Amino acid sequence: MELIAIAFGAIFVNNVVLQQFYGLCPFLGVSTKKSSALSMGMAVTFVITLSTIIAFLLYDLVLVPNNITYLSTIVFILVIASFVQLVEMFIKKFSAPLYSALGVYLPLITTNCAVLGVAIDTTVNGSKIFGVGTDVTLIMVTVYALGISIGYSLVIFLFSAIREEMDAYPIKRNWQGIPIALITAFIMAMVFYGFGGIV
Amino acid sequence: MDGIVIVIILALVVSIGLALLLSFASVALHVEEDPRLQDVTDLLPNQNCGLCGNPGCKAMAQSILDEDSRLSQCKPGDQEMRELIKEYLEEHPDESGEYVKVKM
Amino acid sequence: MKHITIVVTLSIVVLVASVMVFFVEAWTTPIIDDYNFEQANLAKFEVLPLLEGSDSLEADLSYDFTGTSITEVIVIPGKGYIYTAEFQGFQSIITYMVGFDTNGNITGYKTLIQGDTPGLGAEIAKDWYKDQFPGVSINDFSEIDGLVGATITFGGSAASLSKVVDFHNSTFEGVVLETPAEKLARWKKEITIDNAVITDVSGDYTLSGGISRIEFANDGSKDVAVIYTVDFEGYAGIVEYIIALDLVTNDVIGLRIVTNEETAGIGSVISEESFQTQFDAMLQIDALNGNIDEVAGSSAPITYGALKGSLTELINFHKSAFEGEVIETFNEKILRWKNEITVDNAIITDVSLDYTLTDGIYKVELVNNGSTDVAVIYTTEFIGYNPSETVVYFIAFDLVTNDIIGFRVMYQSETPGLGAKIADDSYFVQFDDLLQADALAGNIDDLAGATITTGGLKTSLVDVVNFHKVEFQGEVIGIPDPVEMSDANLLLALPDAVTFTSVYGDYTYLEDILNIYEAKNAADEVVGYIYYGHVKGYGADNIEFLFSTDKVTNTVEIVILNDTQSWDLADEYANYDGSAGLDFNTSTWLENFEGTTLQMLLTTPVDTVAGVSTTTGAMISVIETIAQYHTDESIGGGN
Amino acid sequence: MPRREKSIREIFSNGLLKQNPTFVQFLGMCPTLAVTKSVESALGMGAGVIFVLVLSNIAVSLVRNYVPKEVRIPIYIVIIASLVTVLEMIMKAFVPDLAASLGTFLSLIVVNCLILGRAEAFASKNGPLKSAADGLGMALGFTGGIVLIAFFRELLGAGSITIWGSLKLDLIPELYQVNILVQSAGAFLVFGILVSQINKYRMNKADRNEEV
Repeated sequence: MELIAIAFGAIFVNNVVLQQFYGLCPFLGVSTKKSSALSMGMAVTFVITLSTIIAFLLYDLVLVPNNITYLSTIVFILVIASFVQLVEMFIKKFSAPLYSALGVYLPLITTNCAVLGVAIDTTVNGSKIFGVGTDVTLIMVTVYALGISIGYSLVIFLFSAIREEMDAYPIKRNWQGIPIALITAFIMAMVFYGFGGIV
Repeated sequence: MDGIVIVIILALVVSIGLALLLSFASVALHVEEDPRLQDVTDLLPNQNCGLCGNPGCKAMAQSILDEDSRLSQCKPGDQEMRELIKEYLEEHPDESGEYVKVKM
Repeated sequence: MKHITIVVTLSIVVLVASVMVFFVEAWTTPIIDDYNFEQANLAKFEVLPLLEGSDSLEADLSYDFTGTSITEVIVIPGKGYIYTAEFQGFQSIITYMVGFDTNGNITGYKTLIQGDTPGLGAEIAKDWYKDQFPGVSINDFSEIDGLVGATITFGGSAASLSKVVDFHNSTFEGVVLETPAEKLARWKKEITIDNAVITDVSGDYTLSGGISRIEFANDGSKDVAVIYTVDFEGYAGIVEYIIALDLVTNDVIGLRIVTNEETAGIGSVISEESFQTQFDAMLQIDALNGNIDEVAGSSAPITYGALKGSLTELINFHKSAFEGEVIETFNEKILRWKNEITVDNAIITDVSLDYTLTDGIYKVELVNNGSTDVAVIYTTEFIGYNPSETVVYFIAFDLVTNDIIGFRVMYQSETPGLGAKIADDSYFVQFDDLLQADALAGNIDDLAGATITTGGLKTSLVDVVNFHKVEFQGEVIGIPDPVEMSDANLLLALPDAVTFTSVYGDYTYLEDILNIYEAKNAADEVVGYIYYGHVKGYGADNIEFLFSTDKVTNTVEIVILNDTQSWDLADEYANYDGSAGLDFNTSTWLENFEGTTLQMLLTTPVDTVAGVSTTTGAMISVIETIAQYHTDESIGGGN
Repeated sequence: MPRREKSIREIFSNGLLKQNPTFVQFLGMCPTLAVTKSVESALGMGAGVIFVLVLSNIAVSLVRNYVPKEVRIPIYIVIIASLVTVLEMIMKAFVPDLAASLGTFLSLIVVNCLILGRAEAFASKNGPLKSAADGLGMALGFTGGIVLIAFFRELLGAGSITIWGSLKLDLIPELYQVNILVQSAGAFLVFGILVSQINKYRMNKADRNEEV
């Protein structure tokens, strides 16, 4: 039950894009086509989930016992960046279709603040996500990371579908592109406010 | 003095480990590709912001080589960048001698 | 070589970066700690103004704060306590400090760290909020106002403070935090007497009306009070309460709401102390009648209504269980009523089997006063406005005057406020002394707006009065004299006859038959019988007809005498020549009967005609009745 | 054709206006939207970005010739991350309220695409002085951008501008405040409108230049 609440909160209520403003650049950028939005969603799910697990284990097993949590940011970003780079090389080497569907999105995600944001939120700021005094477990962290990823994928896919539709309509020159996308995101964010009432 | 020892050990373990991993991976997992791809990528801002609609700068470079994207789609890139890429591509044909038609 | 470069470069950079961070950390940590300490101490003076520079502000580390969100407590002997705690606001974790004096009042509140929305959650750090706290009791800070629109942050603040207070009370006030069972035990003593010995006696009673437990409170020598545990269904959920009644005065001593699942702020208000205190020493009659004060400004009619209903049931239970008062069962009430409307201590004997009951009357009872039968009670029913349920009532007649001496409605489901009023005492009164003639004439109150119900009652009364007249006044009712019919018409039915003599007086009266004629020919031989009958057709039209049996040809004949609308219509249909779909095959329907014999009529039913089935059906029914009558009464040999 | 080397002044003003990171390049949008609930937060974030970007540009520029391609990104990121960590500790030590209100986004300066972007696009190709100028210009442009957004959001949403607790301008009575603007969603709206208006200005200007 608790896990369901965590997942629901992560997907809808604290939606990573619309509420927490993580990962906005690719959200606005790679959302002009549904297919690329879908790939982006998958890539983000893969990277966020694995990075968060890695970060949580590093934090719990290395940083906290040695009392060097102030190195969290450096260690996390270094490990995540290297990890993503490795995965990208690996995919590129062994599967061309997978590379074009997923791999090319990976470097973009290295510097996506959602990845580091979720890693930091679930460890250093764990009490903010899971409540003060909660004993945070790996399974909670994984569920949260998955929820965040699903929330990201959901929103970017919906957003790309809207943007594809919008292409058919004339928009004033100065509103084309980013401005109208921002207004659309505004309306979506308002819609997602509704989920706040549920938990 | 314990603190700094731990920090140094950790820094060394992590960095040596990752560096070895990455450097060997770059050899073991090396893939032959159009040399112009890396060059164009390097000319792009490499901010990997995705605002051009392509997933990252490398993908944008590929897209430019494929004549799918316009240089102006790159939001962080300035006029200077666009000119540099155009110049580069005008000077570098592919293996069969064909030139990329650059869309500004 | 290249690998080595990579490893070395990365290592150097990481090493330099880490060491730099390490030294910056070593440099800033004391500053951060100092700053936090400084801030915290500034805040301490603010939240506990009694502090003096000489007081030790060492945090007391000997307490276990698990599950409280408290991060620190400082005890300043004789002056008070300073707590630091944190809670989740809308967008940030909010850390605050609160001071309590030794009398259990809040001395000050200060938000130390917050990162909430300006204008909303961030208002928690503003003066208007914290200025509300000084002087407020730690056990009731409900009057502290939050900010509408920032309920997560301000609600979180109140919830966190509650936890701090719970910790404080359990740690420093010597009040051990009660388990629910302990609280209940304390309450039971509060609403009875101190040191009461509580004994569960539920097993000795048959529990009903939501009562789940009955206990006695004993003062050491005798039982002084009884405590009921009762629940009822409110608006949103179950409410359980305990209530104590004094065993001497039988008044309420006190009440506590134990569980309350009602809507917060609406139905939940009954849990407020101010609501519960009114039950201290409340008169039993007030509890019975639901004379309770509702919490000012609250609108929870369903919750209050359910509570009142539960109290009424409870008091009635108590009355029957402890005051010897018998709460009547339905049958007991009926018996009491029957005594009320006749004589006290009446001996009532059911004599229904001695009579042929008709017209809804289903019970006849004789009332004996010990020596003679003085009255008769009829129980009967009729249909009022509600077509699916009958109204059942009984009515008593004096056996001397044969007037009505009483009336009660046993069961009704008429419209509340309209037809249902016939079950009111005020309506019964008029029957206490009602002349038979008035009942027959329907001289009773028409309830405004419920004339269908009272109309039904009037018809039913006529039936009962007539029944009474026949059975108890020896009156023959409703057997009118035979109705004469002209020979000219009779001839239409039996053309062979010459003389017609009415013989109806020799046979049993039947409502359908107006007269019976014996027909003779010139030789004075009986040639047949003619029944002059009538029947209600469609729309209650009266159709008169002659029905003859010819002794010679052994056949029957029907002649319709009058010309009412329904028969015309039926006749028109009936003359239809019998195309497909109509269930008769001669050219006119009446010819169905022509040439048939009495026996055929009784064994082979004639079909009705679709479209005029009411009229033709009635005709068939009455003719069959007459045919049966003719056989049963053996008129002219029954042939 | 030979390209004229840009002067330091040009590099600086390029980031500040012509290639403004907030409104033209759309870099670092996450903090742009997240910390613009109040002008004070925006200023704090701006200061942080100035600090990190200038120093990271200088550092990257200094090591640029010694970094192997394979570990370029990890190295840049480590440099930035350590600077951010330092910044975080310094802010916690000296401006703790501000550090709390910036929350995770202080740490997330690490992945602010602006910083890594400038490291890759400029500092890795230019000397320390020019890199510093570029960093300062970009960071100031970024600060200006987010302060502008925050100004509108706080003014219209909360009715007042509060800076460092003491400087407070009460401008709009409660009745006329548009609360949604200080909520998360409002950031999109304000940013979208501002971008469209700046686009309009730039396009008009470009049109005029063409006519001339």
